[in-house]
Amino acid sequence: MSGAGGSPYAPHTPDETAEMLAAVDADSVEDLFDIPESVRFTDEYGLDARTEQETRREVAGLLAENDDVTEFLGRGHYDHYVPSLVDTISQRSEFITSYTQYQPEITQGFLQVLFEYQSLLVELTGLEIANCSMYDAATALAEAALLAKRVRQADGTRVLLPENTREERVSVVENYVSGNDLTVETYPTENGTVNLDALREAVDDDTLFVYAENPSTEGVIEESLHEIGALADDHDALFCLGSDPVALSLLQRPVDVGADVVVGDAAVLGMPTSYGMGLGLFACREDFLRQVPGRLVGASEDAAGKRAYTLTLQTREQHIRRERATSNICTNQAWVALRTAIHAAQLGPGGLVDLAEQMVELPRELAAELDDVRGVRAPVNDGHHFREFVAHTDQPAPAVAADLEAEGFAVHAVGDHELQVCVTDANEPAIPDLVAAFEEVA
Amino acid sequence: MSGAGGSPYAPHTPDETAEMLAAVDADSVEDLFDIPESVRFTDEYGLDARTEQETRREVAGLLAENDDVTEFLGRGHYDHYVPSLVDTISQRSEFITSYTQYQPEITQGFLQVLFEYQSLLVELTGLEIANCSMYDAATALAEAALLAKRVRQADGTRVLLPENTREERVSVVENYVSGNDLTVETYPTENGTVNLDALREAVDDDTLFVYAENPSTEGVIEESLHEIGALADDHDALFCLGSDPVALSLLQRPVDVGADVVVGDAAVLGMPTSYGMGLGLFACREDFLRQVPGRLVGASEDAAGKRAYTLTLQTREQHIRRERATSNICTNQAWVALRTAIHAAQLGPGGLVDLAEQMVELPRELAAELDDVRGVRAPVNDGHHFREFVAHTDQPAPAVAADLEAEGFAVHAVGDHELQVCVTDANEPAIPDLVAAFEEVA
Amino acid sequence: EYEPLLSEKSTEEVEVESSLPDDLTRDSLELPDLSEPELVRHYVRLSQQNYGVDTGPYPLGSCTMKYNPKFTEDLAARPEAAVHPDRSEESVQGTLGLLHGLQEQLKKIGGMDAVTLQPPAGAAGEFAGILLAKAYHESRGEGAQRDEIVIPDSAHGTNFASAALGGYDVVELPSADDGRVDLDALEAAVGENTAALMLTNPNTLGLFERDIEEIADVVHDAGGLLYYDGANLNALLGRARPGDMGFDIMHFNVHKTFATPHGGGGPGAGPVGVTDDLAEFLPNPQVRETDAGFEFFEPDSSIGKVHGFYGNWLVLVKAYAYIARLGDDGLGDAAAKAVLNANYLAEQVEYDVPFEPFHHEFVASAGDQDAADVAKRMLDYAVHPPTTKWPEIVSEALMTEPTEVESKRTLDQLAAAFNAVADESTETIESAPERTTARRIDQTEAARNPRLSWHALDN
Amino acid sequence: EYEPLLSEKSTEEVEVESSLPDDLTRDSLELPDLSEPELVRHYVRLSQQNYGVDTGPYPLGSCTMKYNPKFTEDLAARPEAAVHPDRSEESVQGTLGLLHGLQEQLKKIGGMDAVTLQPPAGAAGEFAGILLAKAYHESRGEGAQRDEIVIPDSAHGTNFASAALGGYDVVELPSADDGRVDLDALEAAVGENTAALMLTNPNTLGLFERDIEEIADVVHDAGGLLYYDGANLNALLGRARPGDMGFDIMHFNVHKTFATPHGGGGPGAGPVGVTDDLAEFLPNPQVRETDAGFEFFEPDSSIGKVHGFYGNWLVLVKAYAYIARLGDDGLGDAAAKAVLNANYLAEQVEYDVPFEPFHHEFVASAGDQDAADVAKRMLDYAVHPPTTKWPEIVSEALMTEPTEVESKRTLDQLAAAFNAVADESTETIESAPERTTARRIDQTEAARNPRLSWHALDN
Repeated sequence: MSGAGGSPYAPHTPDETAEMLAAVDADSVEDLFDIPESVRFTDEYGLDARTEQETRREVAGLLAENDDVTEFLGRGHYDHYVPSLVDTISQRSEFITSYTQYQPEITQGFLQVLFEYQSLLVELTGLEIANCSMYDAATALAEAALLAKRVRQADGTRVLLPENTREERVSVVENYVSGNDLTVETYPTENGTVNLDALREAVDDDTLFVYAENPSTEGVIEESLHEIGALADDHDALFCLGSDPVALSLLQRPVDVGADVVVGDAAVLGMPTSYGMGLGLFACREDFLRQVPGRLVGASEDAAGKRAYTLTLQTREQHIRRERATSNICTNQAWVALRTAIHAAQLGPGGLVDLAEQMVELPRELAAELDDVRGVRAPVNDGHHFREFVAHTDQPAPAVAADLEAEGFAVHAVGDHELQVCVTDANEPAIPDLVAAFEEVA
Repeated sequence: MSGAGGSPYAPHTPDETAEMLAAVDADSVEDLFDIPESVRFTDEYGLDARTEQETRREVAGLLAENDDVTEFLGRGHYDHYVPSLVDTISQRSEFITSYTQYQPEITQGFLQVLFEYQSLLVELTGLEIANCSMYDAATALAEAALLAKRVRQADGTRVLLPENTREERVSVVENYVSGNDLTVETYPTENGTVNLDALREAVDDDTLFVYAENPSTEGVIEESLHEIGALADDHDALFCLGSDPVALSLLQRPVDVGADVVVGDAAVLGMPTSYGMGLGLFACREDFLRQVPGRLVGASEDAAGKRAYTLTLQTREQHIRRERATSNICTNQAWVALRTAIHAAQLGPGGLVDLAEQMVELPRELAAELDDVRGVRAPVNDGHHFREFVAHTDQPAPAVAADLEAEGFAVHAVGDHELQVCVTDANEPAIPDLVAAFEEVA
Repeated sequence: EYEPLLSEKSTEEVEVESSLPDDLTRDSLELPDLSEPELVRHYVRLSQQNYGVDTGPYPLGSCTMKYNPKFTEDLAARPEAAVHPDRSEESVQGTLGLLHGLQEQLKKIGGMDAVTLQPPAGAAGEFAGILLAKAYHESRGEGAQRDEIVIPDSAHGTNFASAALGGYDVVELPSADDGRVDLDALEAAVGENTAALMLTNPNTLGLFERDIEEIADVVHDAGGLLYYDGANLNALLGRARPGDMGFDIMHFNVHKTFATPHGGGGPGAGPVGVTDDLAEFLPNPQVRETDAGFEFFEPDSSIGKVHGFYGNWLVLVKAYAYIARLGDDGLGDAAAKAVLNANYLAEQVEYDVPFEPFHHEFVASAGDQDAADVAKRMLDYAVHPPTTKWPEIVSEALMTEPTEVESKRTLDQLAAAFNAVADESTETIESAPERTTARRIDQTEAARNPRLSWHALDN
Repeated sequence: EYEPLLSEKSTEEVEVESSLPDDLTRDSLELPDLSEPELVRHYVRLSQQNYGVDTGPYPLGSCTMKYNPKFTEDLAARPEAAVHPDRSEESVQGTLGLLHGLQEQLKKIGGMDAVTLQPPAGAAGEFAGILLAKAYHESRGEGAQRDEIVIPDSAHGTNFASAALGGYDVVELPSADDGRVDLDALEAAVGENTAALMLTNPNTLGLFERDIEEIADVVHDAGGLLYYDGANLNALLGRARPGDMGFDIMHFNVHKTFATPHGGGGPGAGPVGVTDDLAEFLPNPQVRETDAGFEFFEPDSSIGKVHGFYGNWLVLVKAYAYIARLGDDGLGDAAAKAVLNANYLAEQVEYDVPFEPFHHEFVASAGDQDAADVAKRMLDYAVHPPTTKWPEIVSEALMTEPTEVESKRTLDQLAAAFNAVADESTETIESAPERTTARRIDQTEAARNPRLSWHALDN
């Protein structure tokens, strides 16, 4: 334990500091700072130092101010049980304390896992290319719109999103395209999914990009993907599908419905609920290879002829192409991608399909149970659901949600009389208690 | 994810199982069991299988039945803050999933850490030999008594322990020496420490082994160690000192007071309170080398002339010497020793001394505060304390302890009107609340 | 030699059966199917083929590869931290309290008036800053007019890309002979079209922009804003604050300055600080403290969102804990030791270091050697090499940042590696590395024939 | 090549200053003084020089090196599990409930009537069992008379040492030609002096003692008790129970059968099961369930304590969780696959396996080769070798237990390693290993000149 009174993580003993100062011919460390007096900071931040023990206690105490509530929340951020080995492996020093793999000869381990992650997404989407992460679903969607701008031959300025897209995502897309003379518009949805007639009317030759989700933000499985894809194709617009690795394990393959790009939050595998911290899934058709944003890991050979992995096509990236890069992204979500890859590998193909099927059955069952509660009707939307559904409450929904929270359950109030409820393997054991709470308060 | 319906950790696919059965010329796995029908178990245990998620939830739920109580408990099991890096390192697969180092060429890592642990104890005790663990303080003490039997030239049958030794430890020693015609007796203590006059009377030439503790079970620092050592020496008895790595960082060096053996619980560093799970510290004089129980790691060289470590002097051990072994121990507490070594290294010599000094100051301060509480007198014993002290309560102590527990604090009731209170860096922040609770209930 | 257990060879195809109608589901899924014991071995072995800060020195210039304290991981893993972003504000007071606390810490450290924690990385922070500058100018009716961002040629690539993403034209500013901003060139470059100047200080050569006050005046006089790229903030902790130098907007790289782990390339976080003038434009939402507790609010003229939720929450937890642990003393000492280490190491290294006085990093020149080859050869000495061939102002640049966590002994080892390579022949360094798990990897082949998934390997 | 950062060379001596009188304190303390970043690198590098189940196959016969599930570590690390042993029974109902649950699980698996969890290791379990046998005979007035424990020559060394620790004379029982207990020899060995027969079943050759019922009759008829060494219980899960075979006392090795990690040599746990006749002697305390919850009680004629508190609690947590996870199906399948794996591997290995039908492990003979050299050479093929030169009934024994967690592919790799070595020359294997971090280590020098601490290295 060195560094008393200074950084606990600087190993210098006083003797060593003196020796090093002598070596650089300085009397004091301050002599090494070439900062004009006029901008020198001579005050203190007013931040007290703490021991590790004190810091742990204090921060843990702060976090403990969060109420212990069972979450039936979804709408773009989901909780599945994360097996322990994901923590064990991802916390290994060699993974978590490494940097971007600019020296592939000594970072084959991480590169190979990222290659596994890309391969997982390629299999799930049927598209040929997946990058090794964007920040989250919202920024991945925004990057997809920008990709459309780069790859589309003809002009086109309209970015179309379904009207039930979370407003936060719409805002992110608007910000990302704001420098590119694109406009973001929403098109009508119905019954939780795309209103195909309305979309048909909305799409024109100025349409650059059509986005749809499967399942939708309201948890409904989209049944018109082929038609949406064809519609976009007819107008030479990119068809971007929003989904996630669990849903993609069961639902129609994006490539089969004409999707050009797939985005979403891949952290539904690998991470517990993390207040929205995600993993931007980004996969696309091979044609767009040179225009893909973000990092790509490729297979190659080393000088001994052995299989080896490396970051590749880096000339697309900011550190080389600067203002002509395909994106400004540098630090991404690599470690989350590693966790996602491990979680998916732990489930295996059979486990993924089983988990996804459970996500079809659980909302079906819970909706039926809630439908039996006086004052509740569920699901509001027709069709098949995935993880979540909207329920109607005779009482005002915000009041019901508040009462449920007082009982220890969190649900979304999404309308005056609409709640949205999300059920997965993570909160499933609490279903009986939730139903009982509904009976109490609804 | 393989093994559905069987062991989740057996990787065999049905195809592989079939292939392997064919290779061994068996129709079914059952054919490989050569168990007579008459002793075949054809029933079921009645144990349901669970998923990892279900098991975690269930076991975590069971553990959560433990009340959240702030412990001011000691008497042989102590809690110090364990830095996070201890968990990070000790949970590394290569350490925790390895076996005893019978192949030193591929287990240099663990061997080196055990060598560090031995070296720590050698420095702390001043004795030349430390083994790489016994189970706990009680079995280490028992093994010390058996060592005395082996190394003593003349006969001698009496094992003397201070009367304030925990009765559990006395019982363990009695069991361990029961096959060796030794008798275990206790000698009087006074003021929490050795009653030297009484000990002088108790010791005779039939005395094989004299044990004393520093600090004592009552938390008092022993001031007569030299005299006790001389007394044992005069009668050719072994002097065994009980202590722990934190106390030894500050208090008199065992070698300087004539101790022949040092025992204790070394897990005061490295482990949180673990319901008594410990780490038997065992150090002794070089003379006893060939009679030491347990494993020893020694330095040597490999074929390339490089420093290398290996288990050594294994001819003392059960797997080679069988009934003439120095102990029956095989599996020991190696991983706990690793944690202890890491924790000690994290503190460094300065940190160890500082922590130990804190263990002198905290009970002094807390005793003074409790002494100010009406109906409480503390400390009962004179002298200096380490971590803990006995307090007198005017009310019956068991009732006071029960009332304190209801307030969320655990202390020992050690007599009709005596409580024992242990304070360390781990519970220090709760001192004001404890004092307030005392004011409430005492 | 590890033959990966998990690979394109270990896939199994499973048929998809579902209660859904067939036309809503896929037919099959083909992925590796390994047992947990096999998986653990696979990943443990892979990890052993990966270099991290915990295995050795990592002096990548501009990357600030510090030791990552382990206790912050424990805090981020606490179950209380695992909350959904749509929880009611009342029920996540701990989360909001921590976010507010980090905002306050960063305000003090940056000398800024307000901070947003939403950007999930440094480049995202830059982009948020660009959007803030744009909103500011638009609010003054100068949005269309101010369509240029000025950036020194030595700046990080993200600066250029972020400006472009915001729709700005980039005006590149050539460095002066001393490696710093050329004031005359700056005067010439800025004007009524200037939205902002983006500046790293100390710059990527490790040099403090001594003329920072004049620079600020020039930019401000022209009506532009001054943006601080926080990549090199580690050098200034306790000694100077961007806010005091005249910067209007800045981002922090918590994975650099505040030791949240880089995780193989992320996640990081790129909080952005601004002066009062710009606070009204900050992303939605901000956290504030009221008598009733912590709450979100939307800044009056918010630019909206730059992340779907609240950024990389778990990374922010670690940053908060790190700052709380170090405090004034620790942070100030971190900068001191980082600068001392860079100076000491440079002194031991035989390669020429053309620009000084540098601070936390220095850029040596490999001279006649190819810097990339030098780096590859350094791998053979079991250390991570510096950043190479950048900034271009130094030929065959070796951009070296040891950070404060390296001991003198380790710095001596690093210097020995530099110096050993300096004496080696072109043939030797061109064929390096020889002692690593993988030998030199063919980048050209990887790019010419991109194989980006198992599916591509099957063919 | 890692030169350890922490070693005898990195010590610093600090003077001890204290508020205590000088004569109560030591003068100084000299130990390594490294910063946390240096320590972490030191231990990460050391760990990379260590082989574990998570890095490769570990077919050590009689050691049952299974995969250790990671979730059990998380459970043992829960703060609720960190309790002091002197907590009131009412306030640790979770702990008592778990202990009770594990007792019940083990009773079912062993076919026993009562179980103590106190012994902290297998050998400690044996010793507890010896004490129980002694208490039993003493209660019948035969304590002095029955002063012998009969043990087959192929038994684990701990059996002999534990019996001796209990003060018993050991009567060694030679094996019959088929590798099992020789019934005639047994009849001759047991009698009125016999306290117990200690038996491993399947024995260390992997053979099931088919005559177990006759064995039990012989021992019981002589007034002795039958002790089951649980080291090889993994072979019998779901298929046979010691209690059903006539055993009176048994121990479990949870670090073998129930996959709690070996941790480089411990901690393990050695719970002991007994029949009703012996339950009154069990160590103090036992846990029982009442209407009011769980409580401790002292068995009527308890032998007292074999551990200072309640044994290795955190290990017991992991064992309980493992059993709960697997249940009947998983446990039964574990035995099935363990036996299949041993049989399959033996079939692939060219070395002769003289005794069969074996179950979860087999003992091959290295023939003309030295088994210890064979093991060293196997290290060069990146696998862990089997246990060597034991049991002595097989010359140059290679005692091999792959456990159920190895895949066919790994078994094939293991077999390839065996077979490669089988074909190699004496010179080659005597100079092995060549490809490991350390080359062959000089054991003789280590024992002749014991250097057991840094202090010894200074000299």
